[in-house]
Amino acid sequence: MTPEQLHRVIVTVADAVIDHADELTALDQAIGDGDHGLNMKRGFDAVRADAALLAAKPLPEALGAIGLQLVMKIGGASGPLYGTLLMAMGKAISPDGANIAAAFAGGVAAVKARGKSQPGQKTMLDVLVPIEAALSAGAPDLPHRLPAIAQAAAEATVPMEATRGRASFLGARSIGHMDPGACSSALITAAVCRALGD
Amino acid sequence: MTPEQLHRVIVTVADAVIDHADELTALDQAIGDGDHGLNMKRGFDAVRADAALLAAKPLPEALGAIGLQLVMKIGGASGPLYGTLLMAMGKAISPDGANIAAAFAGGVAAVKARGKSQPGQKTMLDVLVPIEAALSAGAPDLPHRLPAIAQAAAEATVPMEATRGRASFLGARSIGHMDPGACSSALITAAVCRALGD
Amino acid sequence: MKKLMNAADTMLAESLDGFAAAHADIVTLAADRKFIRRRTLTPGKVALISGGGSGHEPLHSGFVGRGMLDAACPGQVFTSPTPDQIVEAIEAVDTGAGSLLIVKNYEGDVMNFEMAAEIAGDHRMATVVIDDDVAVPNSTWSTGRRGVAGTLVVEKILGAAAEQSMGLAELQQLGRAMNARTRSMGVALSPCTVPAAGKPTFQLGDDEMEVGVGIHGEPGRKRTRLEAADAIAEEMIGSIVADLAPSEGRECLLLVNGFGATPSMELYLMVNAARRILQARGLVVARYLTGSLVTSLDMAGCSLTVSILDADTMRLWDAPVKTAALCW
Amino acid sequence: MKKLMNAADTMLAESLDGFAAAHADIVTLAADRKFIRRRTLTPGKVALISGGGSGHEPLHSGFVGRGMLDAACPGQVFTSPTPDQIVEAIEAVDTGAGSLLIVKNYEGDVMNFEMAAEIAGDHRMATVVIDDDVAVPNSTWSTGRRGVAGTLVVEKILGAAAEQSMGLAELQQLGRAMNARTRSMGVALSPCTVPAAGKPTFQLGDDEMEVGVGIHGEPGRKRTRLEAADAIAEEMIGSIVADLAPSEGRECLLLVNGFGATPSMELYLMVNAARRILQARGLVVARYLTGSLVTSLDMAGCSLTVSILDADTMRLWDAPVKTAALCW
Ligand SMILES: Nc1ncnc2c1ncn2[C@@H]1O[C@H](COP(=O)(O)OP(=O)(O)O)[C@@H](O)[C@H]1O
Ligand SMILES: Nc1ncnc2c1ncn2[C@@H]1O[C@H](COP(=O)(O)OP(=O)(O)O)[C@@H](O)[C@H]1O
Ligand SMILES: [Mg+2]
Ligand SMILES: [Mg+2]
Ligand SMILES: [Mg+2]
Ligand SMILES: [Mg+2]
Repeated sequence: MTPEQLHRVIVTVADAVIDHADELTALDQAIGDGDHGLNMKRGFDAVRADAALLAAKPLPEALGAIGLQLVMKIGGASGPLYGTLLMAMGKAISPDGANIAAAFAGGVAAVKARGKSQPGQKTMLDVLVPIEAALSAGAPDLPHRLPAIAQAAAEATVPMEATRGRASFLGARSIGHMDPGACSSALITAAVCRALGD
Repeated sequence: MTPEQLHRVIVTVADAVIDHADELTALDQAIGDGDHGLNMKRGFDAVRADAALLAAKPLPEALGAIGLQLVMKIGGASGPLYGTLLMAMGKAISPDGANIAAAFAGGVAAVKARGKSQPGQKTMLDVLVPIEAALSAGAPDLPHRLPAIAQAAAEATVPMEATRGRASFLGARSIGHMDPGACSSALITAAVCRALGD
Repeated sequence: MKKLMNAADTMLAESLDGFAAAHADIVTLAADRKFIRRRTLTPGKVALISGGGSGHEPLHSGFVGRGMLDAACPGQVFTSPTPDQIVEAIEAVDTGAGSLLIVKNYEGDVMNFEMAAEIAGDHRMATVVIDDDVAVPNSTWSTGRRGVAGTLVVEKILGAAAEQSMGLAELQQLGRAMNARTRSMGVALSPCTVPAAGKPTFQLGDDEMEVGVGIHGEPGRKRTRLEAADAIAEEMIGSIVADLAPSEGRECLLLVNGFGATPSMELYLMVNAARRILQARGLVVARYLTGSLVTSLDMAGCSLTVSILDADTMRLWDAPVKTAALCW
Repeated sequence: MKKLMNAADTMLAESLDGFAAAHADIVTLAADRKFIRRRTLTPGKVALISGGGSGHEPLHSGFVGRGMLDAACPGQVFTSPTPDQIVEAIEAVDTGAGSLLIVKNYEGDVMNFEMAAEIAGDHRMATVVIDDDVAVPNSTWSTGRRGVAGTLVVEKILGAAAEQSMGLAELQQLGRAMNARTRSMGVALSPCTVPAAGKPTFQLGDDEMEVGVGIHGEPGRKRTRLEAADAIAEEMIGSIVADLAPSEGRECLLLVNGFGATPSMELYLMVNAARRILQARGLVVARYLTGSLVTSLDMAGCSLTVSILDADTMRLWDAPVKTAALCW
């Protein structure tokens, strides 16, 4: 990945999160504490401000730095989780990004460990795990198919009953709403693919 | 005045105050603290409960006892003022009530002293003083004319700017509302006349 | 109306019972709930007695205890207590050195305390009337200004002085002097609802505030669009300082008081705004007090109070106090 | 949204600055407002550190001081603090005896404190997680219960024990035991509004209440018509006591906590209701605490907390405390 490509990815993802912050907050108001969009925006505002510096780093360092930035800015549940995802990916990825599938799998494993969670619990993992599977399976048109996979996975959280995260406090009342973290994961996936596809 | 008459006066006045409590409270919400009806109702509930006992006393004692009852139950500004009015009247009145005009004048003087107030300040005195004047002037059909005098006097408080009582805190903003105490005085006047006229 | 209550006419009684149970180490509630008094009196000390309408809690019952009041008479909601309450309180807590009655300047309060003093005529008594609210113009030919949150400042300082054996006449003098050096002003963001009335005392639009509001929800100077906290603080401090006219470099106490429905985060934000404005005007904020201490039922908003302190009153302010609502 | 504020993104900072100025005798605010710490540390004492999202004031910053916390890390509104805040707090207040991290059971808080502990690995540390809210069913396969007002009880008791030189492992054990003996439940009469969101987190009808609400305005067990205070207290105490299953005649602490917009009169009315219900169930209410102490911004409503106390924990509860919000 060239620094230009990385820069485009960072900016596209940050803009997507920032633009959809209200939507994420609204989802979190329904089954959480109404701050997911605010949290993500705070994190990605900081990342976007540093985009040039971050993109200039080698890919492993860049991912680690973005992860740390997210941890230190987001707070809440999503900060440590997205931060852990990226920091773990940064540790595993090769400078050319060729082992993205393995690195992403490493990131998802780290998220599971950090969150003591599994797919099926109505969290971001319900999007991250299907993406991990698609990346492992591989396919030439993956960047075009991933957004739909992620979106379908996010939508699949609607009928779930949450057993992790704040929505779990609602029990059965969490059914019928999309998980905010699943939504942000799908959003970020789409933005990454868009930036790489351009 | 017979005990039956006195009983009828007490009950008619108490019922009038109790029935119009919401109206008095609404007036006090506009330019005071919204409790005049509640206060008056609390006082007259107590008086009404004791009506039989009170009516059995000679007139001077009865007025004094009603006044004390009002002082100890109403609180606020209206408690000491109506209480003082009746207690002073009780001290001055003859058992047959023949000197009602003089006794009432004594009561009004006591109210002025207690309230450090004068007519023209948008208070109950703006009703009590015209009644005092009408009583002093005397006339055979007074019980029929007094309610209209009192009502007109209460309405005359609408354009006044208050300089005493809570409404004075509003300055010019007190203009345009009837004074709650003036309204209750007119109400009580009408009830007394009604009871005596029956 | 949304309140944690059973019925409007038992609300005050139930709340007083809860208060007395919760603070049984400090206070006792008299028969018929006529007054709240210190559990233990100090013989020979002047008794400090206050009271007023309920709905301003913790004022006054929360300020009964060592270093502050000896008794507080709770009236009905927003209604002065009746003379019998005050007389019985005087009789219960006057240990021989006399009683100082601390009264907020509302005619209801003033007249009921006056009637009580007439009835309890064989006790030595003196009265201090508090009128710290600059939202209302001062004058001698009218009711004058309202007594609001500054009452707490005067009660604290007098409480400490009484504890240090100051006599009745001196206390009255100190109370009047403290009142003269204390000014407040309030702003409401939402109205309050008297339980028995069942509906709000006034109406405010979604973007409006009432500037100069009283602690009974009395309308204030004006109703305007809700402004930024800095602008609100500027207007309130401006009015207070104009009235106090303190000389440059004077030390003062800043009391930021919530009206009942104002969260702590907003009160401390106002502390920050007010202290910067006071400093810019050459005053030294030497002491702070922040909290919902002189409230107006469930009204949202706050008042700012500034008291000029000298070395003596600063010492009295700092003297220990142990009541349900104030402790240091 | 009606708040005393200048701008949503400076609100927390301004409020923290006001708090630090007002309580400069007790606390200092660290650079970049990362944490609030005691002005003076006690060398050799285990450091007690808590923190969490802001909007619950005075929790936790108001509980920093002698007899309670050494540091508190304020996150953004309703958002856990970040690991750097916690790491810097540990480094600032650990005087060698180690640090006890008191964390409310929200995954955000748990994970951020966990990451902090990983980063500050060279310090001795232990963690106590508070999960006292009976409105949420307990279980090991899910997030489990929320930490709410009971946090303050655990912080007070641990604070006293740490002051009396209890060691890190023992404190952790005591904290866990205290948490197991502490249960809470809340009810909301109105929603709260996160400043940055600008609109209420949930909607309630004019005659509705949310039973079992969380301190972030999280929906609770059910939404029903607003009931009388006695019925509300009965339901809350019923749930608490069913879960605690205390033996007859046990002594307990009753904490009646306002959520931010609840007037004192209503809180004490709830004290009165809850104490009668507890007594009827054979519990002895030996200690009371009443106030808006673990809040949810401008939410109206309250929570009830019951903690079973034995002779030791009673002594620790009674031990002196001097913080901005608690003092005895
Ligand atoms: N244990 C967990 N494992 C995986 N994801 C989680 C976990 N807990 C929370 N999440 C995710 O985090 C999202 C909430 O993030 P956010 O609102 O920013 O934090 P908070 O819940 O602390 O307010 C949830 O929608 C969910 O997707
Ligand atoms: N100084 C006074 N002199 C005469 N009447 C007064 C005075 N102060 C108040 N009032 C009367 O009392 C009425 C208010 O009574 P109420 O609402 O019961 O008491 P409060 O003002 O203490 O709430 C006013 O409307 C006015 O008529
Ligand atoms: Mg959230
Ligand atoms: Mg009134
Ligand atoms: Mg009144
Ligand atoms: Mg959150």
